[in-house]
Amino acid sequence: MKGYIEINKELCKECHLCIYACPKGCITPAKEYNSRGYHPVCTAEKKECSGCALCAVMCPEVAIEVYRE
Amino acid sequence: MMLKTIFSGFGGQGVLMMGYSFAHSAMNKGYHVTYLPSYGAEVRGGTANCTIAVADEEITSPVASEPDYVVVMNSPSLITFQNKITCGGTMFLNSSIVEIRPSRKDIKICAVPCGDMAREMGNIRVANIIMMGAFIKKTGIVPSDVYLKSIGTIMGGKKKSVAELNQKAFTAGYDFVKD
Amino acid sequence: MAKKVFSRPKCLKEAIFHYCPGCGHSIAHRLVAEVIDELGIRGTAIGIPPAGCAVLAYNYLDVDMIEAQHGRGPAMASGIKRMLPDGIVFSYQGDGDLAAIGIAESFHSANRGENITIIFINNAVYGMTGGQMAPTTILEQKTTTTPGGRNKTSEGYPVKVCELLSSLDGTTYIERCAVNSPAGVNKTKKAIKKAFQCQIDGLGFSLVEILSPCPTNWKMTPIDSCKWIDTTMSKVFPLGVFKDNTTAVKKSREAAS
Amino acid sequence: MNKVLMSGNNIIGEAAIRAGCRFYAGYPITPQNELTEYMAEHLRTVEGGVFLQSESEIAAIHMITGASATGARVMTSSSSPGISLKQEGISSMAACELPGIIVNIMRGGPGLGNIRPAQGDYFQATRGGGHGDYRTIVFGPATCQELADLTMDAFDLADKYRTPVMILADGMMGQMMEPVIFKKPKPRQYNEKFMLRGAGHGKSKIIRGLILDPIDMEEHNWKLARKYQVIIDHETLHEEYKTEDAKLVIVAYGTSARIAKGAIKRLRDKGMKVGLFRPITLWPFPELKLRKLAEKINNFLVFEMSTGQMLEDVRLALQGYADIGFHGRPGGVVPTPAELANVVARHYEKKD
Repeated sequence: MKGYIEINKELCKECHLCIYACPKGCITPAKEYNSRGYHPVCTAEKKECSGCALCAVMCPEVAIEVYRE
Repeated sequence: MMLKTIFSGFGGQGVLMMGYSFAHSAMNKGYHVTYLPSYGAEVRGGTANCTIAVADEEITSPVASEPDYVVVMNSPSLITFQNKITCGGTMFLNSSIVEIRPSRKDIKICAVPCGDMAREMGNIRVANIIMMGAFIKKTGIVPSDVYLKSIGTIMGGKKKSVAELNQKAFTAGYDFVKD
Repeated sequence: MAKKVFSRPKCLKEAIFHYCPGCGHSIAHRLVAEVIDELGIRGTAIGIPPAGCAVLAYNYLDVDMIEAQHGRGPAMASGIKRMLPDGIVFSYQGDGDLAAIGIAESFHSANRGENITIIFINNAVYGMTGGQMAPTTILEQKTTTTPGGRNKTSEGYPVKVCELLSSLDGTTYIERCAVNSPAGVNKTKKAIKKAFQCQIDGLGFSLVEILSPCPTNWKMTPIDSCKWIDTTMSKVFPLGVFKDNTTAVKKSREAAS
Repeated sequence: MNKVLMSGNNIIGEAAIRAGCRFYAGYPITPQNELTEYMAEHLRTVEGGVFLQSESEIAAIHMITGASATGARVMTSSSSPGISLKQEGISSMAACELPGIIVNIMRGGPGLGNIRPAQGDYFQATRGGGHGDYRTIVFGPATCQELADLTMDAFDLADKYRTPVMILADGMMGQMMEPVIFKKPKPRQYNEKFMLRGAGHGKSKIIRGLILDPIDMEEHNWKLARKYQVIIDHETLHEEYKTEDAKLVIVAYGTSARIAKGAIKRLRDKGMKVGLFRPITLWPFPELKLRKLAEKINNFLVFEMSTGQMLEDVRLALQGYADIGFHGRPGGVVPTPAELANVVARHYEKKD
């Protein structure tokens, strides 16, 4: 199963619960700030997302949308 | 005209019923009327009393500090109210169980052995209606037919035998006292 | 062609939550919204937010809402539901709201078996006022009003709401869950859905207690907060279904009719 | 319609149900228990009627708030200590602009006080009672007939202004029976847009009193204040009794006003020209009408079954242009007309 996620960086508050939830380590902190002063998360390169949606289930800000192919 | 009456006795003697039926009949006669029960923490039995004011004008205070009539159905009530009654007023007392008499000489006394009379009729519970017969005749505020009609309304759905007993009890009390 | 498998529920307004990073309220709000969407009850739902961090829940949930004074949600819900039996009435409450100031209202609405749903957020602390002791604060837990840790001899014991209310004959469905892991979140959603379904079916009082992280007042990272629920909090407040009379009530209804 | 002989507590209940009250919540407290019991007995026989015995007075006021939000006509009742507990909810109803009737059958206070008739809750009732900038309309009925009429009117006013209305009576009014005739209630006028009944397919509604932005909160306060001004301008009620030729006017409300009338009859029999000014709405207080009276009379005596609460409103109304005496019997004492007549006579002769 393959998939991908879209992160709304403006909503992210840097709680990192998605990083904690992702079984494959697909999500990492970003270096830049968003407009509300948080370092949002972003998808890590070269990692394979299965579209399991565990990150989105955990995300308090509803900042993640999940797609499956 | 403004007449105030206190009905008092043991709880269970039907003193609130006496007051209510009198107030009801006075209302039907077209008078202004107030009925004020004594109230307190709930205790079964004990003494009960209520105050009825009847007038041909607006009634201001429903409280009777100097009642024109006092109906006492037991001895404690006599002790409580004997000094309140207005000069020249009348005390109705249930002489079947009230053995003492007020020491005052400026009031009239109407003694009715309503307890004994009720027992003779076979139902102690109509003692209050017998007393009301005497009260209605002596005071003349409400005609007897108006009072009996009120009793009928209040008793409403009760059995015919009860209505007949009430009628009989009332008449006995009414005939007991002289004009 | 990729298929969207997770997106924002319709019943959740396009507003950014005012909650702290990693707060369990946000997750619980989303779950309530998802359940309302899935059960199709948006048009008949009436929600009651608490006093506390979630007082602004009406900024997020797109259903009719009426604010209650602190702790009075269940009384208000009772009044609404009695006059509007076809409405789906829920009260969203925190631990101070439900188990301290509003314990009488919660207890008696449960005891009357009001056909309402309560979403109860237990984060073992008073969040909005800055981290004071809650009735659900666990022993030895440090808060701003128990700086040496909650002491059983002076502050008493944490109140166990599910255990307490499930002992009442009036309650129908009571479950305690936690939103500290994806599995826990999914379980919580199922519980919320079951609680609302209980109300829709007219089966009586339902309550879902949610152990919910408060990283700010616990002075932990969000991830550590989630772990603390596993290692410590859920030992005091064990998870599980405390009461499920839905089938029994249904059967007795059918037998009666 | 026929005259019926009923107690004040029962009259309020009957008038409320006739006016369309369909939700009542309350908690027993003497001397208003008969009202709670009346609602329990009679609300179940009307279509859509709900009676709830609450776990506390606090719960009761919030239950009726919830029911009011759905658009039902609602009422709760209590006596002094219980009304103190209800203040949280009354403040909330005023803030959320929800109609509802609160009946206070006053007893002696402060604290638990006693269960005799008293008028010590005037300040609490007329100053809002709870926290924040708000008022409630307060009726002070003096006869059982007025209890019946004003209870019905209270529902109409509560709807019209979307505000809680209080009926402030005392143990005497609650317990006393008098003949009454129930008038025909007016058809209800209350806009559905204020009712919370689920969003349906439309926009969701919010009813709230929490407004975090101080500028918005200020505007909400001024909006309420403007509403209260309209109430002051249009809904003030009072009665004047034998004031045309009066040299002294007693100011009293409720049970006190009845006693005052008794005193006035005695004084008039002795040739003393005494009248009565009786506020029927305690808030809004009929201050302009009272001030008008001071143009020709400058001797007033306030009589209350308290240590002097309405007295302050009378002082505000007369603004020092008249002499104001006071006689008070707090704590559950109901004085006789004769006692009051003696007090009034002293004031009368002092000025005469």
